[in-house]
Amino acid sequence: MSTPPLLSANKLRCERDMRVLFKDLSFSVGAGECVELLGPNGSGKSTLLRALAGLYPDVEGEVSVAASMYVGHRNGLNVLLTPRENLQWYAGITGVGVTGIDAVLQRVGLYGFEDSACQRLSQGQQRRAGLAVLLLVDRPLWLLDEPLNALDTQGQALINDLLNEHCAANGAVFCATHQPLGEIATRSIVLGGG
Amino acid sequence: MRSAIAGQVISQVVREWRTIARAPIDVANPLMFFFLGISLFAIGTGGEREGLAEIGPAVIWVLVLLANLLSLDTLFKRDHADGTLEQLLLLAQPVFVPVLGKVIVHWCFTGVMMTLLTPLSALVMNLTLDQTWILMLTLILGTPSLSLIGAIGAALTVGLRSGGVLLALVVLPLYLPVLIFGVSAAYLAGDGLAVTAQLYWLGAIAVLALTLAPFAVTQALAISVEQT
Amino acid sequence: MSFAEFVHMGGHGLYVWLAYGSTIAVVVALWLSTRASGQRVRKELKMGLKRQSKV
Amino acid sequence: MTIKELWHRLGSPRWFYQMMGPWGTGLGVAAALLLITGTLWGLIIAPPDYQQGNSFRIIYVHVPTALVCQSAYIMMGVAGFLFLVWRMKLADMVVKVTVPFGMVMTALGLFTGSVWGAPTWGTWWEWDARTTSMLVLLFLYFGLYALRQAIPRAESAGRACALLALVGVINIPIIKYSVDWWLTLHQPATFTLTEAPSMPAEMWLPLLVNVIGVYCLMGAVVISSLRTEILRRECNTSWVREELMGEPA
Repeated sequence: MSTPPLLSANKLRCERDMRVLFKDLSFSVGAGECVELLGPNGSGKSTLLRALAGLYPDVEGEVSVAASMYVGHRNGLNVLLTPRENLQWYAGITGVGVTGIDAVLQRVGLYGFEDSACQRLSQGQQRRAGLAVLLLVDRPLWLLDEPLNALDTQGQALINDLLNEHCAANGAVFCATHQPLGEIATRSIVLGGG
Repeated sequence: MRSAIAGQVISQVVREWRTIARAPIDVANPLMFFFLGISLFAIGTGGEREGLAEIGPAVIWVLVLLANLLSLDTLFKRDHADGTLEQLLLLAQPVFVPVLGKVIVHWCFTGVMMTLLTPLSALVMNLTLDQTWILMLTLILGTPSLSLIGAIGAALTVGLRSGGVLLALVVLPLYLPVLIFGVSAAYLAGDGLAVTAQLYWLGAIAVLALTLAPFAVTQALAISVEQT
Repeated sequence: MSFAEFVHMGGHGLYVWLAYGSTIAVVVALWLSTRASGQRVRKELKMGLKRQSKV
Repeated sequence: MTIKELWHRLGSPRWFYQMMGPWGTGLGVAAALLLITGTLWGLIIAPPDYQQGNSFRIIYVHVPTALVCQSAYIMMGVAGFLFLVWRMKLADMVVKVTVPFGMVMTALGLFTGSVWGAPTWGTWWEWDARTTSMLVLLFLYFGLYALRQAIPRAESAGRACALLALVGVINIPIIKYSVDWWLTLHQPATFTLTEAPSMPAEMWLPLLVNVIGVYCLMGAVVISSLRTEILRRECNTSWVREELMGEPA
């Protein structure tokens, strides 16, 4: 891997409510890699992801993160607006063009639902709309927190395709999940019982 | 760079405008509260016209303060719940620009709305034309700082259970200077005295709030987001 | 100046003693509570450490 | 000890804990001595005011508390700034520890102010500019206290309170000016409490002694609460274990 890793963490330590979630945690994710983060509930998966995304500052240790895109448990959608309007907002605040919105919405299988309010879409469809932002705002590193839940089989197939395409295009994925991703995960890190 | 910032503000304002258009009740409630409060005071003083004119400006200003306080929830609560607030903090560069866009839209639907309706409330409160005019002037100058300072309180308390009362306790003491200059201007105008000093002060506070508040709001949002 | 006059304070005795009494009470209470909370926290931590060393 | 070295040292709570031990007790003793002499001096030796008679003696308790509660808030504002910008853990503890002290002193200042107002102005509560701005200061302290309780996580609560303290300290002069201007304009300037007429020396000397005494009290209380807070937060470090276990007291 000639290119520098997109994400490298050295001796991370996190203590929350007097409990040490993880310590001396070091790893790095290079371009083209899809690393899955496994571990029981409450083992600090979400906390680690949020810390890497920059939302949670109380993690000690050195971290260097390339431009990343974080998708958490919540979809990051205003349910009053339509998927198109949500993506227009995302395009506005990040400065990327609005031209790609239709193509992205079709890619995640929301053809025909672009202009109905998100609150009328199903859970799976809202999850897909949330993931559409990943394609619109093209950033090399994806930090995903449980992308598979609330998705039917085609949805999970869609996730696999998106991850493969992203890794193939020299992107990287760091994904916390309950069910292992199976063959597309190049490596997996397990957070201990703490 | 300039177009990027303009693009951010426009897209944020358009988004807020659409959200409010889809759920106007969030904005209508504070205005209803404002007029309900005015009629309560009018009924409370037995509708006797001199008494009302005496307390009119103070009542209107205090109710504007409280209505603004009630409407602060609509600023961040929805975005905090559905995760867009996190995305805003992560993706927008610089962050305070869309935040400022949100506060401007909030001001339009609370401060400006109540200022435009002042003739109506002044009529109910039996104020002179001069007082009404000065009252509107002080409101249009004072309400921006209310929204800006209020946004700091809203951002600090957005994720908390006891948000409402805490927000009032945190924000109302900081509203005091605006209230004082607003009310005193209306009373002095009633006696036909000059009010330029008050207007200068209101303008100065508004400019101070405009320059400092967005950064405090962004910092407060980062603190609230880290707790979920 | 006899003691009675001193207490009477020329008619303002009530106010002066109310103010001074409350101040002295608050200052002493503040000092005691600061010391007490210090000792309580130290005792709790020591107990915690003792339990840890036993485990 | 250059400033830079002091700054670096202040970053480590352990250094503060050990160095400030003697300072805490020293200030405590100084506060006790100063306050006792100042109070007795003001009560017995200082002459009564020609206008107010003996009720004037309340100035020796009211003014010091009124001053210290404002300085405590300004200290919190500065500590808040240090914590937010340079992430100094000590500064967060200063903000957390000073709130109860400031609140108690403000309430005390308000109470003694209204007790003094009773004989002087004939009413227990007068909307004078000073009492009002102290009342607003009390609300600012309540706001900080309530925010600290409302946020479960200690680190977030620290940052939120640091920010609110900073915002508060920027607003204090504006609030003070607008209240002073509005309430003194609103009713004729009665006898102002703090800027008493140029007092003869034997009148303001006890006042000065008490003011210094109250500031020493603030130093003592803040330092000793800080040391307790440091132990609580660093409880699983080795130096704390050695500090607690080694010291049988």
